[in-house]
Amino acid sequence: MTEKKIGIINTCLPHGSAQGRESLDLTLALSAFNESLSLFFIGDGVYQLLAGHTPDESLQKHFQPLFKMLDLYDVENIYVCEQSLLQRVIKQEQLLIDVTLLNRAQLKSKLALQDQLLSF
Amino acid sequence: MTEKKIGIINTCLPHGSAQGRESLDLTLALSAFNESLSLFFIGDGVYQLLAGHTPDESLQKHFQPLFKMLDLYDVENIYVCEQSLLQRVIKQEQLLIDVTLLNRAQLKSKLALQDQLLSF
Amino acid sequence: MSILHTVNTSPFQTHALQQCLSLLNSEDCLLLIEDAVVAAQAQHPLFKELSELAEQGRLKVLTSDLQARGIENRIGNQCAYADFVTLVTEHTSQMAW
Amino acid sequence: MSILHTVNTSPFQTHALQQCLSLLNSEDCLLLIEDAVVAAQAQHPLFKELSELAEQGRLKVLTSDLQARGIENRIGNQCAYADFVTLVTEHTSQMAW
Amino acid sequence: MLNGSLKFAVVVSGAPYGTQGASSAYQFCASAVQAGHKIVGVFFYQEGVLNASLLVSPASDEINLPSLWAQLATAHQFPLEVCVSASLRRGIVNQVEAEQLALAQFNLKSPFVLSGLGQLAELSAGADRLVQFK
Amino acid sequence: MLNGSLKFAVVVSGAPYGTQGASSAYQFCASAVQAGHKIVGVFFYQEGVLNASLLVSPASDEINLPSLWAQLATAHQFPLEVCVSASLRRGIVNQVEAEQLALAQFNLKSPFVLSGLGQLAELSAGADRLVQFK
Repeated sequence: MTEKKIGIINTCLPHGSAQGRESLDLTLALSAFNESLSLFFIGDGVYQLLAGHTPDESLQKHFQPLFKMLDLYDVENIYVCEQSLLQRVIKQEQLLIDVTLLNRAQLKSKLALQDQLLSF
Repeated sequence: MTEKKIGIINTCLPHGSAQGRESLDLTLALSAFNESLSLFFIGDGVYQLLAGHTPDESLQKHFQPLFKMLDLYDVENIYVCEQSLLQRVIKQEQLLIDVTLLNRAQLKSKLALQDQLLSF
Repeated sequence: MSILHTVNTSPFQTHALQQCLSLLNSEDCLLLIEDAVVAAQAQHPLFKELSELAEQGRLKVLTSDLQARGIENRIGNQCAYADFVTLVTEHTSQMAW
Repeated sequence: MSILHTVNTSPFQTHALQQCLSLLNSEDCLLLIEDAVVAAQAQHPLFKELSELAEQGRLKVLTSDLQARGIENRIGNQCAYADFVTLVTEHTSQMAW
Repeated sequence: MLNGSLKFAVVVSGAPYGTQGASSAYQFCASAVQAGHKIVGVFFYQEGVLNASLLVSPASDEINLPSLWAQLATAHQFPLEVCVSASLRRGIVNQVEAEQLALAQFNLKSPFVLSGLGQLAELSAGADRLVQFK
Repeated sequence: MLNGSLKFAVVVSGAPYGTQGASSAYQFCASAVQAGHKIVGVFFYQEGVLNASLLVSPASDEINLPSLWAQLATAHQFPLEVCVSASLRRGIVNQVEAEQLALAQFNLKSPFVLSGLGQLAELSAGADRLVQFK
């Protein structure tokens, strides 16, 4: 049995909900068991990767540094929606980690390749 | 001290969340202590009043009959957004109880008259 | 390889339906559940796009959630939970918006 | 008699901001908190309407929620929780969208 | 009261974890008392009742919102009222209710108290401002 | 297996009360087993962990979702796995964790079990289909 391709889709802003933090927890944990993970950041999900979160004053957990662990854990398929960045006036250089930008058509193709999807 | 005018604003569909049910619980309870309640149904909130909910098969509580209690409890200021009904192809005759339709400008004026607001 | 997309929020409340439609592949199917069933009844900006999907047989609406809210779908095929299960078996993956 | 409207969700995720703006009285004030602070930074369909509100001094943005997300507001006055408390005292009522 | 201080009633509808609203409510209350205002009470409704759980156990580098509420309320002597019917549906139970329901455990944290919606009416009547957090 | 029956893993991210997702997930699971499919396990994450509470006590005319899950899982012999880290943050604690955290009470209902995210990886690997409910 070949390993299943799992796509993890992030659509929410950080801190207003725990979606981003719990998606990252799950990603890091799954990476120990599955080497075919792909992460997608679409819509407001791109804010997860915008460098410079300082959530201490709003009493939220500062989980952004954990994104640096993705590289150590060999999670390399990190896809960001190009259009979502444009709409939010965010440049690729402002992102915390290396990512692959995809347009709408490319995103659709990549999503279709996954065996299982989890969204946050 | 004159009694405070409390506006209770309903914006959600029934059953997908407990907003409608818990708003109605709160309204009926407050009505025993405050005779200056006004209810507002705007946006998807108008579906709360659309007659004919049958939520048993979806395992949700059938709270719609409790709307009939509003009259018994002398809650008479029940305002529904006219535009929201139009958009949802709902006629006033399809509503479970007697209500007053308000246009956008009238709604704004009524909301401004309240001393306290609670939204669901 | 095709995806069953499930949307559970109203197009008047969230942008989930819009985001879903913008990433729908031509083989994918859309199932409206919970509060999203109103998208098959009300007049909203995405109704035309949904209607086209319905004409292709790619729009499903959960019956019990329509009934719970006392509404009837104007577009899409009604389906029961048993059909929902079958839809999952017929697609590679499922995406919960 | 005026209302302090608080919105806590992103205009890309929900229609709360749009609904709020459609019911805003000319004396009312809008405070963006939590995820809604992005409305003062990103390019979205309601940005122009928000800008007009900002020019009238009726748009506030909670600083700690901007900082949490690493963004800067392009419109509206930043405010701290102490200012939020003052805003509540200056208005008759508050509406949480 | 001096320099225009007001009485606030606060309604919390959001859970202590998962969404930010309850944490925003806590910060608002802390700022209000610091500015010299009085909190007449905080009413926990809907998912907000989960703020009253004794069993919330975050990691050591995270805030414990139920504990923060308890400290603030004790220091500034305001009640933390938790809607009993919203609580039972969501698994928040005090010792008395647990006995009546024949449950061997309970989880309501002190000084949170279970109370009815009438208590919200009382807070509303006694407050100059009502503020809601979702 | 006969007539194309498949193995399902189900992820539940929604609370048992307040939003409908967990109830939808339960109905999906009940229909799946009725159609002859196998549930390899249900994984409760985020607000979903609240489905595992022993203390959820709805009125008699309402469903008790934790009890319904327990019955379905027992009848069809599939595990109800509850993410331990998501649980502790939200006040869901079993007896062992309660002792370690020096809590006098606990609230995890049987046969729900606290487990790690590795368990989700195992369910995912062993399933033909993964379905998520929010």
